[in-house]
Amino acid sequence: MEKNAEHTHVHRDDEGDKLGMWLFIFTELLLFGMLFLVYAVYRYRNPVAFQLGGEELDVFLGTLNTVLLLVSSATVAMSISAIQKGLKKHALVFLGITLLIAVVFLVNKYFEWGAKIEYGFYPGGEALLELGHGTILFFGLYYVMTGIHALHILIGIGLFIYVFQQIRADKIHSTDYIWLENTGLYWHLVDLIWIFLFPLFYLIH
Amino acid sequence: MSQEKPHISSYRSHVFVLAALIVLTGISVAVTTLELGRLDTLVAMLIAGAKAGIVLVWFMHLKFDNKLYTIFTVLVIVVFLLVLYVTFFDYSYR
Amino acid sequence: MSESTKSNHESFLEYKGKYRGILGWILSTDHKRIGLLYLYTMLVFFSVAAILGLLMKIQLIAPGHTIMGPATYNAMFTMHGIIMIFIIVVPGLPAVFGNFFLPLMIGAKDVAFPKLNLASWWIYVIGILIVLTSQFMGDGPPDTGWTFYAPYSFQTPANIVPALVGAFVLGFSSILTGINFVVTIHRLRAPGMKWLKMPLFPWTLYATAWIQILATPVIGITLLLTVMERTLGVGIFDPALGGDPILYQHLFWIYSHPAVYIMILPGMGVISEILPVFSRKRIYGYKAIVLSSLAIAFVGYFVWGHHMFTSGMSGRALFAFSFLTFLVAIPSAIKVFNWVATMYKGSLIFQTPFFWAVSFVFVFMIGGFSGLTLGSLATNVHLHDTHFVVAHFHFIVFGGTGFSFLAALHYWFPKMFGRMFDASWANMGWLIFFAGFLALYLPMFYLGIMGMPRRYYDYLPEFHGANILSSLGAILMIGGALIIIVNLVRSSRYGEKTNDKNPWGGKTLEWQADTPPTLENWEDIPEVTEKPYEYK
Amino acid sequence: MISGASTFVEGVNDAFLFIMGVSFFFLIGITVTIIIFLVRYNSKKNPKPTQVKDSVGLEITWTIIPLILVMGMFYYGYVGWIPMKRPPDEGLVVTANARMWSFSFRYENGRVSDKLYVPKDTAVIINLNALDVLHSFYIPAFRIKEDMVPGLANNRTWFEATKTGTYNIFCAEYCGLQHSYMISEVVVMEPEEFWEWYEDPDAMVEEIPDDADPVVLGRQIVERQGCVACHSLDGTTVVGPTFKGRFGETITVITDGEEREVVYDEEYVRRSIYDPDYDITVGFRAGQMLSYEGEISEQEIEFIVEFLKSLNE
Repeated sequence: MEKNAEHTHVHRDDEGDKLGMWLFIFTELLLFGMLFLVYAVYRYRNPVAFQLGGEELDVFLGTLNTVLLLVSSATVAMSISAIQKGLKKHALVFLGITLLIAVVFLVNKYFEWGAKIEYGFYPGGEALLELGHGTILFFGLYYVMTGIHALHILIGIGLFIYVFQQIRADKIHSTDYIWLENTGLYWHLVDLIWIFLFPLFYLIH
Repeated sequence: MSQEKPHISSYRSHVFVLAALIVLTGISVAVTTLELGRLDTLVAMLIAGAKAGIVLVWFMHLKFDNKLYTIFTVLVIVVFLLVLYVTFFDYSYR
Repeated sequence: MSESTKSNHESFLEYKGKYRGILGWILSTDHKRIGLLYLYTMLVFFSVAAILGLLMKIQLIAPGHTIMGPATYNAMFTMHGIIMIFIIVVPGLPAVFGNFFLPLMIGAKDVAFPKLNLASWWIYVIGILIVLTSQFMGDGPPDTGWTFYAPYSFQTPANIVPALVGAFVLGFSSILTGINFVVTIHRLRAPGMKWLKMPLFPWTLYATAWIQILATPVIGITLLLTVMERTLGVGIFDPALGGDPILYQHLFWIYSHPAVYIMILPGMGVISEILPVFSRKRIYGYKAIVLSSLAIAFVGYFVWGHHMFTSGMSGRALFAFSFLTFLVAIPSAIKVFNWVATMYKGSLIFQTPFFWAVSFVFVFMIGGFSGLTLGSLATNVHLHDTHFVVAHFHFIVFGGTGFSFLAALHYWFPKMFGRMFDASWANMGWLIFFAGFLALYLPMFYLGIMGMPRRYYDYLPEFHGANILSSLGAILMIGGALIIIVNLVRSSRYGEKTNDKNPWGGKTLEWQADTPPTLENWEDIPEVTEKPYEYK
Repeated sequence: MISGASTFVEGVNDAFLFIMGVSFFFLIGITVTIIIFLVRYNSKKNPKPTQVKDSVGLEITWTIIPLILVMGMFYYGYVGWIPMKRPPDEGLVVTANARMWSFSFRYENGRVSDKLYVPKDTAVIINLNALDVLHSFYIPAFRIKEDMVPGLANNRTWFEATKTGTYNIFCAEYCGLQHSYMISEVVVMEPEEFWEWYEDPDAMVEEIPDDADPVVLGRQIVERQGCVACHSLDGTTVVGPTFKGRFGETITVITDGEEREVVYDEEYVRRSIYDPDYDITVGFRAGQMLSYEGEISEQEIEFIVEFLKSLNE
């Protein structure tokens, strides 16, 4: 804390910090929840268009990204275990892998989006506007939902970089690792959302 | 500040959980090649729900943490599902 | 450490921290200073929005063009709504009195995350600034009404996007405050303060904070989708691209109905604090009030559809929403009965906060009863989107939240500023304000029943009589508000100094702290043994 | 409540009176109780408070009684509302089109009117269409209101008028600048009179001179289609450019992003009605007006042109 006359007793409450993180996760769940609600309503109203839209997406890339995210979730969980045991090196390695996977995920996303945008399949794009209403809605939702998800990945990358440096500087260690733990919770949330996005957009035909 | 001793999960358990998740993903992908019709959505959502449950319970530590988090999480999911349900009072009967 | 112990003898108004002057306030992580920052910000914007409201009422004093054209009028009611809802009443009681008194009432030194708390205020200010830019940029101020209904909000040339983004940012501030309060209440209650020994204002803040956490993201994503629709051409709600404008309304009200409880629940908490103190009696039905607060927060989440009874929803949905709406009326009724029972056989002390509290009960009842008429399907069809609705929600939001805000301000004024307000001016202000309030809004019920739609710049001659009364009432009420504000602002600087820890004889913890409280509130955190409000 | 003139009035009024009755009973009862307490227990008269124990029985009582009462309110509201949702199979079908900021009503025989003419004691089913943004079809005297939602199929309402006379139709959903002027009327006629009006191919709205002056006809079309909501006849600027003194002038417009000069002639008028965004008069915005193709015929445009010419004098 700053050397400020205010709040000189350094108040540390890991359990409180974690509770705060969970509450934030609930906020995020409701935020994405509403997107799922919009999706559900439009899918219900345009079943055929959504089915055809889904077939346009690359199942292989989607599956690859799903597995990547699952692995990264496991590695971030392992890095927490490592820090709890005081294994700084392990923690850094696991965190590094997680960070790398997050970047790879975004690169995949870039190619996936890029290919579609090239065809004019983007919101307001001419190729898309020629198609039916249901398809416009499907791709609108596809870009919005995966886009907001990708934004969360970006934020996650930022958090990982910060936490990585904190561990290296021994600011995060076996008795004070709430930052890592909360970052992990956040990353699992990102994974959780993707677990639902994946079948909704890529799989259900 | 007195802190309870935290539960430390082993690497091995994480690997097991990960394996289960990947297997479920595989099943989910495989199932779509079958022609299940309307059941398709239901099966996909059930598998996704199971995966989400695994992530929540093991990766997010609900199993070992304060029960409060579990209660809140369930409550939030119930609120969301109820909102979804009530919304469809409109769309199903329009 | 020694420096801090020293500073803990000075009041929070006076201590010198790392920063001096204004910086010592806008960079302070002290919950009390942040509470006052919110108070001052709101005072400024409340004045702006109240003047907009007054100008609108003056425009409506006679049919036709009186003082402004329709474009100005539409921009004014939009801005009045955005400021009043997103900047004043939604943050209102939690941000000002929650920040200031929650830690004091539960015996904590601060909220759980002081820095986040300061960040909330900054986000709030940034949100306000973004909203304000909509007035001065692009193709004119927003003219959609604060509801931003699709598809008009995509079609109007006006400058909607900053207003949407600003409201989104304000929502963030609200969520962070909510998270802060829930964690504070879970983790920082004084030793011995079991859940059922917690005073009622923190209880209502707790229920409110949960709504803030679970409902605000809904409006966040809705506004964001609207922004994307307007700027990127994504098809979500636009019927021209296959979207459903009614879905926008669903999402909007999934937040905005619970938001009404964000506004009113803390108000109910304040009244539950004031009535026992000025009756010298234990609150009647403590557990019933706690339970009904939680019930309101929960059931209130599923009644949003009653804002959409004539929107084109399915009949089945109307039936369900009407039924749930009537259920949510019950917890409010229980509260009113308990408040009245609290006064029974009490020793009632007639002072300004008590006047505000009692008049709150009265106007809140009118607001609630008119809500029943709107919850019923047959009558709603006639009254929906008329002035009846305008009257109803002003009785709830202004009569409810506004009256309780002023009640809280007078009640806690000595604790906050270490000075006493001038009671005779305060009472006169209350009387004029109360009379003006009734004269302003009661005729609107009549207008609505006669069929005058809301958001009307001009009206047919048959509606003239009641509009004159209403407009005169507005002038009277603004006069009352002016007296109240001038009196309080003056008293906060020049009022009679007091160090009396407990001027009203309250039993809750904040009255055991110094007046005004010191930086960290307590030398030693108090131990709680009794229930709150234990008058003998 | 205001006078009513449809079969729904009774159900709505009953619900209203029941809710109001219960509300007033409790409002007055509680207020009087509070006043009695204020007098009896004020600290001067009653310096020592008496503590009262909470009573679970009492809490349950004042939970159950209001619960029963509100269920009664719900029931009355439901009963009064259910006929509104169940239009009969047979009846006069009218399509109501709403656009910023006017209503127009199209009958099954092709008749178009800016006022809604209906027969007494006959079910009238209104198909609700909105062409641009949300509007709401509100007739206070009939106790009906239903939003008109662009893109929403099968959106309709119905009523059966019980008294002849003229009643207001308001747009109750905010729809932009001239929302408060989006007012029309419903004229309830004796059935014979109505069918005469309905089947008479020559009769236009209200008294039509037999010699049918094209200027008069043009003015009627302009008013019926609601053009004057945006285009003034007296030279003031509302939303679009005024009609006064424009015909035959050379004006500057923007076409495809390029400024150019055109003559305000019959061709220009036709294009502006059928394809409003083709030429945009400098100083105004595109996208404010929808095409009237199918709503205004070529013949009618000729009348409108005559009318516009007359505004130059």
